[in-house]
Amino acid sequence: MSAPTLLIRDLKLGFRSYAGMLEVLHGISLHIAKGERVALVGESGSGKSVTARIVLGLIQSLRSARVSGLVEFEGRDLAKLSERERHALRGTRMSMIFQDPTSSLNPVYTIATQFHEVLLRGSPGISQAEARRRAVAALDDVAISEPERVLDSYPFQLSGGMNQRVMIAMALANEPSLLIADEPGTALDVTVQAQTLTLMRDLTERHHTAVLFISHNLGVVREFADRLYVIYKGRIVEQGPTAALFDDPRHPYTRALLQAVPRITGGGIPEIEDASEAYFAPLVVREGFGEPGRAG
Amino acid sequence: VVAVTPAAAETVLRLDEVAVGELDPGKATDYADSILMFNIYDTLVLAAQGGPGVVPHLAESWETDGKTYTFKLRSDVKFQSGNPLTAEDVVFSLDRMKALGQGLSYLFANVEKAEAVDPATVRFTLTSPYSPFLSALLRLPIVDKKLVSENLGAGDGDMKDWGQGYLSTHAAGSGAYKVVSHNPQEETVMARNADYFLGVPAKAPDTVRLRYGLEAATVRTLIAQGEHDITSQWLPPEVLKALAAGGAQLLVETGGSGFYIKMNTTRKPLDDLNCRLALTYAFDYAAGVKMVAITDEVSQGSPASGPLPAGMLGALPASEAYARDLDKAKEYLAQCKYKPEDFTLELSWVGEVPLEERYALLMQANFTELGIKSEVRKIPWALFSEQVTKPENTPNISQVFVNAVTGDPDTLIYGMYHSSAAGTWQSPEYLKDAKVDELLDRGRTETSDEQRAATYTEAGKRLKELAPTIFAYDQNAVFAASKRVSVPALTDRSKAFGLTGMAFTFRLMEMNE
Amino acid sequence: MLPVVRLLAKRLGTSLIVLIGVSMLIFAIARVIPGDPARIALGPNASAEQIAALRERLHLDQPIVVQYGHFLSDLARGDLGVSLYTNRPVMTDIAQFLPATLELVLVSGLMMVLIGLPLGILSARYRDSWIDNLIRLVTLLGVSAPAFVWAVILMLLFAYFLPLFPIAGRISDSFTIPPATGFLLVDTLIAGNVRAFGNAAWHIVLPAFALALSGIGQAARLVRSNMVETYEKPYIEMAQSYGFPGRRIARKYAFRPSMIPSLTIIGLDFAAMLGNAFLVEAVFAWPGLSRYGVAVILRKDLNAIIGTVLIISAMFLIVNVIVDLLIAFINPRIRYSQRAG
Amino acid sequence: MREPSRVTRPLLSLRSVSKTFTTAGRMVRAVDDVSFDVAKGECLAIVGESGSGKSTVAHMILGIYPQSAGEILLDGSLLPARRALIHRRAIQLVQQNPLSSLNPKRSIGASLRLALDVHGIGERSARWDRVGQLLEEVGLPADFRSRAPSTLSGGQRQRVAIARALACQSELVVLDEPTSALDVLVQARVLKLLNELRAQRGLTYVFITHDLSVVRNVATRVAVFEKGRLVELSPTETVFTNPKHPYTRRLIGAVPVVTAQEAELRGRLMEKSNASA
Amino acid sequence: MNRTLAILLRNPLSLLGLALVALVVLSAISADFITPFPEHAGAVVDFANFNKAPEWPYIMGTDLVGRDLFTRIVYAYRISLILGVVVLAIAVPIGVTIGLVAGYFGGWVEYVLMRVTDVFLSIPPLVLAMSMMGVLEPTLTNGMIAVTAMWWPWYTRLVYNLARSEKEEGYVLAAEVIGASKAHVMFREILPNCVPSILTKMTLDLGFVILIASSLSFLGLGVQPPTPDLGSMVADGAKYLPDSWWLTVFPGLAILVAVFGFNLVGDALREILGAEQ
Ligand SMILES: Nc1ncnc2c1ncn2[C@@H]1O[C@H](COP(=O)(O)OP(=O)(O)OP(=O)(O)O)[C@@H](O)[C@H]1O
Ligand SMILES: Nc1ncnc2c1ncn2[C@@H]1O[C@H](COP(=O)(O)OP(=O)(O)OP(=O)(O)O)[C@@H](O)[C@H]1O
Ligand SMILES: [Mg+2]
Ligand SMILES: [Mg+2]
Repeated sequence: MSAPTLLIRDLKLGFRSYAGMLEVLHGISLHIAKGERVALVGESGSGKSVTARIVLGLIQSLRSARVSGLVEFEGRDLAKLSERERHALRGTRMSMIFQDPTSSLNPVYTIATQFHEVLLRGSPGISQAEARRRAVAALDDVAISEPERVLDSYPFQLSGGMNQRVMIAMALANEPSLLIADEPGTALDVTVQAQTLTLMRDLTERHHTAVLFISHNLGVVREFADRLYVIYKGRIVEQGPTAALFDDPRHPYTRALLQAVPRITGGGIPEIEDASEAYFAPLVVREGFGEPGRAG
Repeated sequence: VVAVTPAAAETVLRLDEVAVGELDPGKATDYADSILMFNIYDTLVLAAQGGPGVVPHLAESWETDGKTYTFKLRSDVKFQSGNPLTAEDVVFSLDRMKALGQGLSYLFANVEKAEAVDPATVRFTLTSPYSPFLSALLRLPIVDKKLVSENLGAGDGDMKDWGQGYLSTHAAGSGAYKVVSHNPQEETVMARNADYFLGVPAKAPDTVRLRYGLEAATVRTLIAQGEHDITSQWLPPEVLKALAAGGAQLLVETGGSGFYIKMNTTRKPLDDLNCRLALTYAFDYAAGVKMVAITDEVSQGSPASGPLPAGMLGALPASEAYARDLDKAKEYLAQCKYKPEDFTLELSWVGEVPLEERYALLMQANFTELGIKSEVRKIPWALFSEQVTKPENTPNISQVFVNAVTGDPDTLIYGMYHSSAAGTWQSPEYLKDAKVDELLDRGRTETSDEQRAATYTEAGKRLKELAPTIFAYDQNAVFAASKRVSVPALTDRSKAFGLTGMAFTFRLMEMNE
Repeated sequence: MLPVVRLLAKRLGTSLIVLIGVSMLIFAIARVIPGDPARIALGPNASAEQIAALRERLHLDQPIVVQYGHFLSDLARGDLGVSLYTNRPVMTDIAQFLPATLELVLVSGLMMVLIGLPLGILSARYRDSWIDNLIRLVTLLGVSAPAFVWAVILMLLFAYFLPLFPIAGRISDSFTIPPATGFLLVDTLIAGNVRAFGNAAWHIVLPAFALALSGIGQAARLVRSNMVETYEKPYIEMAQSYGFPGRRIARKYAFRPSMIPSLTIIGLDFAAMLGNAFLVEAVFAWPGLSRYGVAVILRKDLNAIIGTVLIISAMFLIVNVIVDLLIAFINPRIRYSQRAG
Repeated sequence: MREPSRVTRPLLSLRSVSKTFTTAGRMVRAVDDVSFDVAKGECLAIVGESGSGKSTVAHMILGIYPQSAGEILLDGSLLPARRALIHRRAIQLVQQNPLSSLNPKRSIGASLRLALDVHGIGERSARWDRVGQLLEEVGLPADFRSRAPSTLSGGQRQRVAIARALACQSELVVLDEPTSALDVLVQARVLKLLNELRAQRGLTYVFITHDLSVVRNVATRVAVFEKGRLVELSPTETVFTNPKHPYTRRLIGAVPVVTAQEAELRGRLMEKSNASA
Repeated sequence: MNRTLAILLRNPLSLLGLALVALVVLSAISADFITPFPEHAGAVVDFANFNKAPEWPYIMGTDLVGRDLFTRIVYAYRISLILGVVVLAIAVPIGVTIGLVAGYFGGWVEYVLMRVTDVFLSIPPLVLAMSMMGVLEPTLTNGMIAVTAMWWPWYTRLVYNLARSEKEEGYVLAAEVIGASKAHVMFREILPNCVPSILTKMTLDLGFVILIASSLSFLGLGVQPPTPDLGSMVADGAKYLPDSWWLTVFPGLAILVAVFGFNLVGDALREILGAEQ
């Protein structure tokens, strides 16, 4: 079996600050196989976004950050790659979708300009006309009905849902093998968010893209991911296939999390602790779903 | 081998003045204006060189009975426009001066009328005998009537604006230099008038650039770099010193003006004669003169003997100059009806003349030794000339430089001390003294120079008794100049004019290149 | 582009209102405070009748509101009265002196943009590095002394001790350039005299740099801080996640949006040069409007004061309108917005 | 679920209320001819997608800006456009964003005390103690009084905001998305607290949210807004068993769910909607 | 406090700024003790020692009437600081109040106030102060009035912008809903949130007021002799360049040092208080 698209082992992250070292990640491990959709769930501030940014190599360049542990992309240790090689992966082999589509697109350039820029990453020297042609096709893919008009628009002239689709189209334009989605669409309407998820699901399935899907919304995760990791204050507390984990949460934190979600079937609001010692209980590993390279 | 004559190399004289030169001759008052006027326009008479008095110029000769003056004009004079200069133009020039009522027009207040007897004869009729009239004519530049009439701007009456708009930027004279360009903030460029009726000597500069408003430091450097020729007289002594040390020549003009420290005689405490005398003796004259000394020989000031600078008609002998005498000062102060602890003197100085600040500080220090408190106030000129119009607003002590605009003592001290002239920048003393008035009036009507000299000497003595003014020093205008230029009128006593500014007659200067 | 036209119209309208306000303010300042312009105009030796006559001619004997009315009607005819300083119509003076000031200010503005902005970008891109610290130190020094101190220091260093640059004026005497636009840098080119152009350029370097120094500092500091802020924006992270090169991100992705908040203030700084030019022109004997302004203020030359201040604030307002348009050009949100402003 | 008693007079009534905003010549009809009653003691949920006019209704109820048309009655009497102090006291608000709803530069206590001071509630000297009590009522220690908002977590801040709404002792509280900025665990705690307070004090809520699963668990009735119009107003049970309006069904269909039963319920409703379409 | 210190220590520039400001302020305060010739701050002439290049005991040389330049510079700091403090003490409250009112009230109040502010802003500061000083008598008091007249609008503008954005914050809405008075909302709720920005601007401005005041005196419109003033020293000294360079260079550097110090501190403050421009 080939190497997983993404492999993270014992990743630690700390930020230096005037108050001393602030440990954010306490050694997390996860992996994503080719074409797999994996979710990372946890409360706000638990370290989801920083994990994603480490994968992209954005944190490493911060002077205040201290990163240790292994991050392998398609079998290559990112730490061993030169800055140049790491750079070359971004936007080509891996790309990212952000939470708020409208503020993630540059406000002063048209979609066409930005799309061109993105395509240049995958196909250096691509002409404007060719880029436009490909952009139109990509926008068609994400079910945008008037791609030409959208291309000539500025982000603020489009609805959040449209921008979201543009972002997805851009992220997939260079056919990356890893797509990171950091809470995509939580800034949008419920209905738009639902459409976005369906769309992303279809597209990644079609392109066999591996996805790291970050969210704090368990409902969304359940609809999207094959497998999920639950993270609590910088530690992975439980992982496993989506259905299994939702049916049979084993870690106290996962259980609390699931319980706390109000049900549309009713049943009132349960009494749950929002913080508890029990949540620091050790990682729950399911049989057959251990991290590669580790016993299990 | 024929020596290569610099036919192509035209000579340029560059000089500067602090104030902007006023081109309109009817409005000319200050030094810069005078320089322009004396070169662009001609007058009926010229100041004599090497002594007081006037000599013929446009006028070949004249006759007078004290009240009427009849002048015979030269017939070979043409304006720069090509129009001939006639008696009509003289009449026009006087009328214009009086109609504008600006500048030095007050000099002609008692001229009843001027008439052209024939094209070459002009007659002035005065309301009363006025002996300084001839020297006043030094301030009546003759304007090209025809040219001005062709260029009248909007205005009421026959003569509309009397050509004010035109003459503020154009010349209409007969002088040895023509105006090439005039930018009030930069310079006036003049070029020699080849058709000048007296001819312009070859050594005189071809082009003259009169620059305005240069900073002292700038002038200093330009001279040092050989890019400037004559400085203004307003440079601080230190700068002149530096220039002289750097090899510049020093040009000196004496006898026309003085530096006066004026006391407001209407307000406490200087309405008391003893108090004024106390200050007169407390002032450190020697330090004052030393402050403006430039070299051992040359100074911007020399000890004053009284109101009239040495060399002027009726000036007191140098032996009568004041010196500091603290004991005397204390004596007078003791007799003063005010006690030093009861008042604070305002020592004003005009913001445009930084040198005055030092004198204010000197006085402050001097007076402190008598136990007199004082505060120094800097006043911009505009505000100063406004304040002095009311005795109650006039500072206790003001400092002014005054010059005799025609070279005649009358034009220096009448305006300062005659009671009818009180309340101008020249007369912030508000002196009211019958005897002084009488003497000054007499000086105007007497015709013989001896009589007049005696009268003015007496006036000087009386003024020293009354002590309205601390006669700080006789002012010498000192100019630093490059070696490229010779100005005989400023270096050779026998060629010096009895009128300040006339030394800057460019045609009499020589370029040494 | 209709919204831009509407924006322009609206801005010009507001500017006009402000300009009228300025005229009232400056008129009031000039007239209400004691001091008799007629006396100053006529000089120290004028008689009381002459003064009274002039007062009447200048409407000074009438209530201030009436005077203001006269002023406005004269202004409408392009008549700002006669300067007591130069004895010429104030309009003539302004027409003659404004180009020199504008030339100086424009060259300074150019320096501010060409030096200040790159410094700011560099500083933001390498923030907290030694480059950043050095640039911050230097730019802060730049804003820490008034233009006249810089003028004096530069003159001392580069004109006196090291005579590399001329110390006064706009061009050497030896050149006679027929006036066309009043901008010597332009007129010399029109005249086809390259040496004269070089000479004029050589004259403008020091004064323009002295004037520009604080603007350069301000611009760099402003661009830096706004860019640092922009660097926190999600779209920068997005650009980074696509692996665009750092230089490109700085120049294209971070700089341009960060100019939107910066421009207003840079515009103000640029316009402030009109005011600061007063000091520099005085030091370098630059025959501009600002130097004229100082001269007329010291002489209480009311017409000229009012005229100069009005022109300067009109320039100021024009600069701001231009800045607004520039912002609209950079910021599509304004360009396409239904609600202008 | 208590049925609202129809015999008593409604606490709050909106009669044909509309709101039109005009921005630079463009008219936005944010709320269009909306009428509903809120009975004493009930929790009326207002749901709808973004921009459907939910907040605008809340703001009009609170008198932050006046309605363009229609009238609002509190306890049977007309509420004027310019609210007097008593009106202000009668209706309180809990906002969505707990971060911005507390002044970062004032202590928790000062923010709470403002309500007491403005309405002259209690003795001046006793107010500080009252602030402590209020905090305790929402499950926070009294000594949080002197803390700055930035030292509190989101959930704690939202409790403070609730305490502030309680301080005026008003009967009607408008909650504009009070939990949407919170984590699920914290959200559960806050919702629990709100439920308890309503029961204990007989409060009446107008509860604005876009989260239908929350609605299901707290509301007695649901008002569904679409583009400024009230498209459905039914008891909560009815909405989730038999939604009438297709838009309501669409909303329910978009809810992400975590359990199989939920998925089943959602599927059922979606089928209906497809069938009716 | 910890954080403040950490930021200060982390950045050597801030430390330098603090040191410079402390140096300037302390020397101004203790001028009587640290200067060799305290009497030279007043009307003293010593023609025996005039125009001397720097040499002991005149470490910065003497001026044209023989006064010690170092002494005069230290005393000039005193005047500059007093001037700066007085101007800001008057201008800031005026500007802030107008800005708050305009920003918070909006509507025609905003329009009128901001147009008036624009009028003052559109005349470059120096021009405005100069034209006022041109017609007023040049005294320290009038200088302060003129500088104050041109200074308040900048605070109006700053606070106006801040107030307009703070007005949208939830805590303002919360206070309004409770029924707090407009004055309370402006001065107790909004103002504290503007304070960091105002404070930062004030430190920066202290430097700029010194600059403007010295620019005015450079033009001969300011403090009266013999009171020492940095701007006039530079201006007067400039006439004697390059020979008596110390007359301009030292006062010029003195301005630079003081303003630089204040600007560094302002920068540090901006970082500490997290205030944006
Ligand atoms: N550049 C940084 N410097 C210092 N601390 C940081 C930095 N970036 C993130 N952190 C801290 O790391 C922790 C994890 O942040 P992260 O953004 O990964 O959280 P998250 O799980 O994505 O939360 P959310 O759901 O709110 O997005 C937080 O406590 C955050 O404050
Ligand atoms: N002050 C205002 N000026 C102009 N338009 C406004 C204003 N407030 C709201 N609107 C408009 O009114 C409509 C309804 O807005 P409202 O805030 O009530 O929606 P909402 O249902 O609360 O949405 P969300 O879920 O995003 O909070 C929107 O189109 C909005 O743009
Ligand atoms: Mg995150
Ligand atoms: Mg809302």
